[in-house]
Amino acid sequence: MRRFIVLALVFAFLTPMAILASAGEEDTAPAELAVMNWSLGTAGPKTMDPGLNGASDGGDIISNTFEGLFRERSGEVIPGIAESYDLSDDGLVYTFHLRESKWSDGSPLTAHDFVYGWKRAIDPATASEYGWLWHYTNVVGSEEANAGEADLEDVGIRAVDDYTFEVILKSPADYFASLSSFYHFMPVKQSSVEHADGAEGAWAQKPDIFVSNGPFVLTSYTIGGGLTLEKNPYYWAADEVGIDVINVKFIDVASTAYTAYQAGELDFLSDVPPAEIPRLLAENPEFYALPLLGTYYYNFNMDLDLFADSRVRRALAYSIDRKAITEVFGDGRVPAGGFIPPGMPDEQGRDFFETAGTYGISLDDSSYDLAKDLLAEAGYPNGADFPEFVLMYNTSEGHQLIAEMVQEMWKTNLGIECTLENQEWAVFQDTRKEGDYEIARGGWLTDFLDPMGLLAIFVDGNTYNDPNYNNPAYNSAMATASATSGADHFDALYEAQDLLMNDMPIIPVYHYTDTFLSSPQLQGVDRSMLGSMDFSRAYMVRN
Amino acid sequence: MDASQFTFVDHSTLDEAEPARQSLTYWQDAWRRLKKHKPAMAGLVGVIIVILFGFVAPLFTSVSYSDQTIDYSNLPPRLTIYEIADDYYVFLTKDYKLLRVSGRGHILGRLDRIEQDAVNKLYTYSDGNLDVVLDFGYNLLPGKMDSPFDYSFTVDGPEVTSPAKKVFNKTYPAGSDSLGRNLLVRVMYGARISLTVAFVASIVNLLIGVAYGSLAAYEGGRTDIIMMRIVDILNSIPLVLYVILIMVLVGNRGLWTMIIALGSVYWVVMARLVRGQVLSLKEQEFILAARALGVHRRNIIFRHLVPNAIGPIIVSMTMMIPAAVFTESFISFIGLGVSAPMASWGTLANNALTGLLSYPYQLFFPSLAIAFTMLSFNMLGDGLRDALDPRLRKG
Amino acid sequence: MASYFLRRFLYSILTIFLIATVTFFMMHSIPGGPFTRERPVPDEIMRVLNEKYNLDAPLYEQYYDYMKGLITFDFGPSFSKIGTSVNDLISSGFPRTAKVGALACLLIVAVGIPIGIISALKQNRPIDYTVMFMATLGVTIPSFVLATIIIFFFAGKLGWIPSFGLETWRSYLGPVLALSGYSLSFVARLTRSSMLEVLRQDYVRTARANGLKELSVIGKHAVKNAIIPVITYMGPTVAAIMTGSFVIERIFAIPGIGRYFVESVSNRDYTTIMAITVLYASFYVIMVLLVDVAYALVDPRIRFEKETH
Amino acid sequence: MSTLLEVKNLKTSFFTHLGEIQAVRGASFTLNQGEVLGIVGESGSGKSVTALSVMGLIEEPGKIKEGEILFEGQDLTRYSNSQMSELRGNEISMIFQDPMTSLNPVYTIQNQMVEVLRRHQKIGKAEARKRAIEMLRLVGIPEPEKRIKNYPHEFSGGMRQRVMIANALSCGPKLLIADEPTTALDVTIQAQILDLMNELKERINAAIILITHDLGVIAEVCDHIVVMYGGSIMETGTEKDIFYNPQHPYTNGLHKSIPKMTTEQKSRLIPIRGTPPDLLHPPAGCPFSARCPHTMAVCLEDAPPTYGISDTQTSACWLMDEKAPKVDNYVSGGKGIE
Amino acid sequence: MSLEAKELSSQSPLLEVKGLRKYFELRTGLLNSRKSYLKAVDGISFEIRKGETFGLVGESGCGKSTTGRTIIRLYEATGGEVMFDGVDLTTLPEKELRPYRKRIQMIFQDPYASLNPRMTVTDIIGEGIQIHNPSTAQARQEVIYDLLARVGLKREHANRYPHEFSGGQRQRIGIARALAVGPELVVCDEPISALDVSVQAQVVNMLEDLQDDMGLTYLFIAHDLSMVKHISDRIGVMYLGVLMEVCGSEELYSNPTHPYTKALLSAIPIPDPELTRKNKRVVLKGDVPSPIDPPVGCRFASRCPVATSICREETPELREMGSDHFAACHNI
Repeated sequence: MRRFIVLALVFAFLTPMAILASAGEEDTAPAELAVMNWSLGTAGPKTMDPGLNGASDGGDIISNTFEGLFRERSGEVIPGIAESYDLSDDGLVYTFHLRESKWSDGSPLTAHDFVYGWKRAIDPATASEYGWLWHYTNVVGSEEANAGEADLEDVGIRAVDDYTFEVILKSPADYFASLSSFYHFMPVKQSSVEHADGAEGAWAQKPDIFVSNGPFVLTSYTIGGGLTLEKNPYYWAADEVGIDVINVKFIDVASTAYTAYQAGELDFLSDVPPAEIPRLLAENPEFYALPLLGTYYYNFNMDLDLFADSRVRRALAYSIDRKAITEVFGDGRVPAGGFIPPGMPDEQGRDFFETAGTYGISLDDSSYDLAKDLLAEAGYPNGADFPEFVLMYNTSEGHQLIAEMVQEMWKTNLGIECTLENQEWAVFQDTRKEGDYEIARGGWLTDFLDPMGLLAIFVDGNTYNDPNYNNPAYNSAMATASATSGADHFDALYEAQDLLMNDMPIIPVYHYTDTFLSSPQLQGVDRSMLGSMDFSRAYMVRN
Repeated sequence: MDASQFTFVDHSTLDEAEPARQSLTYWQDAWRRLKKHKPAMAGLVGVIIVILFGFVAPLFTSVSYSDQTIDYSNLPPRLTIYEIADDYYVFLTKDYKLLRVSGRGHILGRLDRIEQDAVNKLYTYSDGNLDVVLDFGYNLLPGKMDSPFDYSFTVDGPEVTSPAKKVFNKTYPAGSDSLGRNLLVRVMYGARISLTVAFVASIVNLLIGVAYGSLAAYEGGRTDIIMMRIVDILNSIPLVLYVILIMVLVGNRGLWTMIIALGSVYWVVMARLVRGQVLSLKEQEFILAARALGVHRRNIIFRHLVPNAIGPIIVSMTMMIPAAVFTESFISFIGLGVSAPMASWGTLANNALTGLLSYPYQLFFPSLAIAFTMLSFNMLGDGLRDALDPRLRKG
Repeated sequence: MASYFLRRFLYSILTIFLIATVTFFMMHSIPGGPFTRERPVPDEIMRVLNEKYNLDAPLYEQYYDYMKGLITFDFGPSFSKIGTSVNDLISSGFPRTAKVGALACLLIVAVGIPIGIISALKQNRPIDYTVMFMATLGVTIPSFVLATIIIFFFAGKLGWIPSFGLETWRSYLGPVLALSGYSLSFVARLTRSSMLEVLRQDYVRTARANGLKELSVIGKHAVKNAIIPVITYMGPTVAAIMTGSFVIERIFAIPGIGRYFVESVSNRDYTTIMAITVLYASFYVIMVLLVDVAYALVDPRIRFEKETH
Repeated sequence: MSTLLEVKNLKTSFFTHLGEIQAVRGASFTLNQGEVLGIVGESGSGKSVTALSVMGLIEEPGKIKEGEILFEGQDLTRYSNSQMSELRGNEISMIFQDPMTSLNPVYTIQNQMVEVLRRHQKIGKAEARKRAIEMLRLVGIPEPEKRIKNYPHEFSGGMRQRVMIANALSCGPKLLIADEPTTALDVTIQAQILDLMNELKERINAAIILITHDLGVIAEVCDHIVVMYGGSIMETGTEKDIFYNPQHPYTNGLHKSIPKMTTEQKSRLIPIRGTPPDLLHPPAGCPFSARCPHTMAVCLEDAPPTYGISDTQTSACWLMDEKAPKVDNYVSGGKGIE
Repeated sequence: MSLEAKELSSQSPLLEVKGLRKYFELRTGLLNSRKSYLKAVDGISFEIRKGETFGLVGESGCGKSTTGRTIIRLYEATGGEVMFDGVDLTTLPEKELRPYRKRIQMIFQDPYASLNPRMTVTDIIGEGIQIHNPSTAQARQEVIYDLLARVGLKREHANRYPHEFSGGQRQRIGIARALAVGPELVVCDEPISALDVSVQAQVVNMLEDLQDDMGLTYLFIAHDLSMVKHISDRIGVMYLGVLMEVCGSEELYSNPTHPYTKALLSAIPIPDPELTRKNKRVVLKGDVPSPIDPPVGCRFASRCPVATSICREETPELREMGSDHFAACHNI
C-alpha cells in the first residue's frame, strides 16, 4: 500500500506537465519575439556535438537543436525525421522512411546524413564517450567497429535511397525506436563537422559553422557564460515552435540561479537548490519534480572477505530507512527496493518497478529486525566484532548527506561503525574502478527505455561493474535478455533482478528525480523520459 | 630651611635609596603592555571564548554533533508558534512539517501528515488523537490572495490564523540542519576542527618557516639566494592549485590531509619573515659577541636569533591562524574539506549555502563563528604587534 | 638599472619555467585523468583519445612537447571543452576576470588608501575606531560569505543588482565589492599603520619645523613614503585578484579563468591547468617586477641602491 | 641687545602608558638677539625637548604642562598650530641631529627647499629656486645649480647637514635652533660644520641655540651656555663662567671626566659616579643629588632654587645657599693649560 | 702589571697584523658575473705588544671596526695574516680556532645591541664560561658574581635582563662577558662612544684598572682621538682602509707627521674656549671617498692640503719617521 502512495506521488508531479503540454493548442505565438531565459545548471556543456557528447547538459542542447528519427516526449515516441518505419518479421531489420526536411542552412537532409552521423559516432577515431552504447543497439558490427575490431563498412547501417534509412540488428531490441531518439543518434552534416575552420568538435560551438536540423539553431556561444538558440526556420515542424530565442545561461551555483529565477531573470531553472525543494513543492506550482530513470546505490566490494557473505550485505541493505532518506530531500525521489526505477513498462505495459516488488527490502524501518537477525547469523550479533570500514563517496553535499544518514542508521540499527570518506570526483572514479574501497557510492541512469540499460552494468566484465559481481546465472539471464524480445526478454530481466537483489552486491537506495522550476509564462515544456528538456513545442504567454 | 638640612650625606646610604627597577622578563613586560591594550584584551578574551567554545563546551552537551533527528530538520533558532488547542502549541516548518512545541520553545514531537491536498493547499496532520488541518493557500491560491495571514490551523473549532508568540528554540538554540542535527553543537565541533587545523597547521608552518628562514639568512650568500628562489617559486604557484593537488595527492584522510595541505603552504610567508628578522639581527653585536665566544651555530640560531625574532613570529602566528581558518573554510567551500559527519565552519557555511534563502541562520552561525574568531585573532595580533615591538621596549 | 631589470627579467623567466615544470609533474602525479569517466571509456576509445592528446607518449616527451608549445604561447587544446583551444578559453575568460579584477583593484586603492590615511590622522578618535572596526570586520568575513550575502540582499531581497553574469554595469557591483572586500580592509589597515610609522619620521618633523602647512606635511611628505608598504602588498594582491577568484566567479556565475581553473583541476584538464598556472605565475612575477619599478619611482634611493654586506 | 626669546618655567611631559615622563621640569632662560646660546647636557637632560617645545613640535603623547615661551614678547604656548606653522621655518628654524633621516628621501633638495621658501616668502618658483641655490652656495655646497636637483641620499652626511642649514636659513629666521647638528658626523666633517656655523654667525642676523652634549662643540661657537641635567637647568653663564668658573658640581664633574688632549702625563679621569636619573620617577630633590660628591640632606628633599652668582651666571645648587658649608677645592676650573 | 713588566713585555708582539685585507663582495647574484668589492681594509700591518693598549682611530668607514672584527675572525680575511702568539688565525679551521676564541675577546660599541635582550646577565656572562671553562652551575655562578663585582655591578643584578640597566651598566656587562673566558687580548670596538659623557670616564677608568689587574692587552678602536690618546700606549691612524701613521700616543699628539693626523688632531673640538681660539685649525675639504673604488695612489690625496702629483699615482708605504714612529706619506 505504501508503495502505491509513493507511485501516486510520482505521477502527481507529472500531472501538471501533462496539463501544460495539452495547453499548447490554445494560443498561438504573439507578434513580438518570444524570448526565454534558461539556466542549464552547469558551467556549460563539454560539447554540443551529438557524436561526442556524453553528458546531460550537452544532451539538453542537442535535443533542442537536432532531431533524430524519433522524438520521445514524456515516454511517448513520436515521429521525428522518420515519418514511419517498417520492421522485418524477425525483428532485425528496421527500414525508416524519412520525411523531406532541411538542415538549418537550407540544404536537404537525407538518409546519408544519418549514415554519416551514426557511423561517425561508432568510429573509434571519433573517440565518442558514448561509443559503448552501440553494444546495446544490437546493430550488426557496431560494437566490433567501435572496438576497432571490425570495419565501419560492415556495420549494418545504410541509406537505401535519399529518404530510406536501413538498420540491421543482430538480435531484436524492442527499445530500438526509443533508443534512436537519444541525442547520440542524431544526423550531422558532414560539411559542417569537417569544416576546415576548427578542431574536432569545434563546429558544434561555432555559430557560423554550426548546422542542425532541430527546432533551434545555435547563434552565439560564450565559453562558460552561455549560449543563444534561435528558432530554426528550416525545421520541418517550425510552425509548431513557439519560442523565438532561448538564452541559455551557465550558472552552476543553484542558489545563485534560484535567486535569479526569483528575480525574474530566468524562466526556466534546471537546477533547484535541494534545501528549497520541500517548501517549493508545497507552495509553488512552478516547481516540478519528475522521475529520472536511474538508481542511487552503494557498491559492496565483493572481493573483500568482509562482504563475501550475502547475509552481511543484506543486513546492511535492510537496515537503511530509505523513506527517511528520501523525505529529507522531499523532492519525490523514490525509495528503491530494486534496481529498476519506476517508469519502465514491460511487454505487457506493466511498470517493471511495480511488478518486480521490493525483494523483502523494506523501504522504511520495518526490516531492521530482519537485518539484525541476518547479521547475527553471519556471526556478528549486534554488530559485535564487525570491523570498522570506510564508506566512500565523491565530494558533494548531497552524497555527504546520504552517507551521513546511512552511517548513523548502521550505527544505531546494527551497531556497526563506519567512517566516511569523500574523494574528489576524478580520484573517486579511479578508486572505484580499481576496487580500492570497501563500500562506495554509485549511481546509474539508463540511456534507453529498457531495464537492460541498468541491469547490464552488473554483468561480469562490464566496465561499470564496480562491485565485481559475478554470478553465472545472472550473466546468462542477461545474455538471454539481450538476445530476445518481448516476454522472453522481460522474463529474463525479472529473473536477473531477482538474482541481483538476492545476492545484493549493491544496496539500492533510491531512484532519482529531476527537479526544475518553470515560469508560468513558459508553457508547453516537455521532457523525455531519459531527462532531456524539450522546448520544441513550448511558447510564452504574457499576463 | 633648617640648617641641619645642609649637612653632607653618606653616599653608601644613597645607593640603597636608588629606586629598584621592576625586574620584568620580556614576557612579563609584553603582558603588561598587552593588558593596557583594550582591543587586544578583548581579542584575547575572544580567542579564549572560542577555544573554550570548541574544546570545553562540547564536554557539557549530551548531544553529539552527528546525532540526527530527521523529524526535526531545518528548525530555526526562533520559532513562531500557534496555539491550536489549550496549551497545545505547534510550529510549522518551512517544509511543512508540523511540530508540537511547548509554550517555552521545547520541541515535543512531530505530527504525522495523514492527508495532503496539494491543489487546494490543505494538509492534515495528526498526533494520534488530534487532527489538525492546515490551510496554507492564503496568498498562494488565486482566490485567497491579499490575505492578512498565510496559514490557518483548524482543530474541530475556529481557525487559528495568528501566531500565539515567538519563542526561542530551546531544543536547538542555534537551529538544526537538514538532518536535524543540533547546529550549536555542530558549530562547537566545527570550532574544534577549524581551530585544530589552524593551530596545528600554523605550528607546522612555524617550525618549517623558522628553520628554513633562519638557516637561509644565517648562511647568507649563495645558499640564501637559492633557498629564497625556491620560496619565490612556491610563492608564485597559485595556492588553490597547490592545496587541491596536495589534498588530492594525499587523499582524504580526515583532519590530517587538511593540516598537511595548509601546513605545507604558509611556511613560505613565515620563512620570509624570519629571514628578514634574522638578517637584521645577525649583524647585531650580541650575535657577533656570541660568535666571538665561539658559540655553536645551532645555538646562535636557536638561542640568540630565533628568540629575538619571536615577537614578529608570534604576531605572524596570530595572523596565520585566522588565515588558516579562512583557507580551511575556502577549501571546505570548494568541497575538499574534512570527512563528514565532522564539519568545520567552512563546511557548515558551505552546506548552508544551498538553503540560504529559506534557512539563512544556517549560514549565519558558522559565519559568525568565523568572523568572531578572525576578529579576535586580528585584534589580539594587533595588540601583540605593539606589545612585542622591541622599539617600544625601553624603560 | 637597466641591467638590473634585465637580470630580474631573466630570473622571472626562469621562475616561470620552474613553476611550469613543477606544476606539470605534480599534475600528472595525481590520480585520475582527463578521460576518467564514471562509466569507463572503452579501451579502444581511450587509446584513440590518449593518442589524440599525446598522452600515450612518455612523460618526459609530453613535457618536452609541452614546453615547446609554451615558448610559442600555444597551450594546446582543452581537454574538457571539446574543440576549444586553451588559448581560446583564456582569451574569452581572462578579459572578464581582468575587468572585474581591475575594478576591484581600483576600488581597493581608491578607497583603502584614503580611509587608511584619514584613520591614521585621526588616530584614537571615533572616526579612526569606526574605520578600523569596519576594516577589521572586512578581513574577518570570508569572501564566499560576503559574496553570498551580497547576492542574498542586493540581488535577491532588494533586486538592485543582477544575480549573475556581467552584462550590465550593475552586474559588476556585486563581484567587485565581494572581491575587493578583504584586500580593501587590509590596505586600509596597512596604510594606517604605515602612515603612523611615517608620521614619526624625522623628515616629517623637519617638514613641520619648516612651517609647512599640515596638508602639505601629510599630503606631500608623509603619504608618498607611507605608500611604499602598500605597493609591496598590492603586487601579489593585484596578481591574485586579476587572475580571478574561484569563489566569486562561481557564486556570481562569471565565466572567468578563476572558475576555469578549479574546474580544470577537477576535470584534469591538464592543458588548462598549465596555462592558467603559467598565466598566474607570470602575472605574479610581473607584478613583483612592477612593484620594484614602482618602488624606484616612489623612492629614489632604490634606483641607485647597491647592496652592501 | 633686546631679548628675543624668554623661556619661563617650562615644564614638558610625555604621558606614556608607563606614566608621566617629566622631560623638562621647569626650565627658564633668555636669549638676546644675535646671541649664540649653547644648551649642553647628556641624553635625557631635556635639552632637545626644550627646543621642540619652543618650536611647538611636541607631539602626542607629549604636552607642555606649564610655563611661557615668549618670542619677541609673544607667548608661543598660546599660539595655534597654524599660527606656529607661519612662524616655523620663517621666524624660527630648526636643524636636527641626523641629517640622514631629516630630509625627505623621496623628494629632491630643490623640491624641499622651494617648498619652504614659497610657503613663507610669497615668491615664484624660479625666484625661490634662485634663492635656494644662493643659500646652498652660502653653506658651501659646490655646484649648487647642479646639486639642487639631487636627492638627499646622493649627498654625504656633511653635505646633507649643510643642506639642512641652508634650508633652515633660507627664510632669514630670527632664531635658529640647532639640535646636535654635528653629533652624527665625523670629526673632520664636524669641524667643517662648526666652521660654517661660526662663519654664518657673523653673516646672518639670527640668534642661535646650539644644543649639544659635547663641551668642545659648545666651546667653539657659544656666547652663553645653559647646562641641563635631568630635565632641569643646572647652571647658566657665559662661556668664561662655565669653562673657567663653573659653580655647579655637575658642570664641574663634567669637566673633570673629559680627557685633556693637552695633558702631557697620563692622568686618571675623574668620573661622575652613578647613572642619570629616571625621568619617569624623578628624584624629589635635586636631580643630580644621587651622583653629586657634595650631596646634602636638603638636596634629596627639595629642588634647589636658582642662585645668581654674577650678572651673567646662575647656578641651581644648594651649595650656593648661605647656610651651606663651603666646599674646599670645589672650583677646580676647567683650564686646560697650566 | 708593574711598569717594568710592561717595558719587558713590550718587546714581544702578542699580535702581528701583516698586510691584512678585507674586501666585501657587492651584489652577489646567481646570474651576475660582474662583481665589485668594498675594500674596507686594504693591506694594513701593525703589531700589538703584550700588555699595551694599541689605539686604532679614524673616521667612520675607515675600516677600523672591520680590522677588529677580521682579527677576531668574525669576518674572513681576504688577504694578509693575523699572527697571534705566532699562529696565523686567518687560516685556522673553526675547530682549531676555538682555543683562540678564549684568548681573544671583544667589547662592542652599542650597549643596547650587544647584549641579547632575552638573556639574563647570568646567561650572557655564563655562555662563554660554559663553552671554554665548563664547570658546575654553582661554580659558574660564583665566577659570574666575581666578575660582576669586578665591573662594579652587584650580585642582585645577575638575574636581571639587559633592558633594566643603563647604558653604562650594560657596557660593564659586556666587558664582564668578554673577561669571563679569561682573554689575553681584548678588542675594544668603540666601547664608550655610545655612552653619555659623564659615564664614559667610568668605563675608561675601569678598562684601565682591569688591564692592570689582569694583564690584558687592548686593541682600542675609536673615532674619538682624545679618548684614544688618553687610553693608548701606541696609536694607529686609519684612513679609507689603510694605516696613515703609527706611533706612541704622546708622540702622536706632540709630533704628528702625517697631514691627515694633523688635520684630525686639529679638528677635535677642545672644551676650552681660549685654547680653541688660539688653535689654528686645519679644516679638510670635502668628504671621504667611497671605499668601493678607492683612489689610486695615496688614499688621502684628494683631501690632502699638501698633496703633489706623486701622491695621486703612487701609494706611499709606512716609513719609519723616528723611533717607533711610522707614517705613510710621500711629502715628509
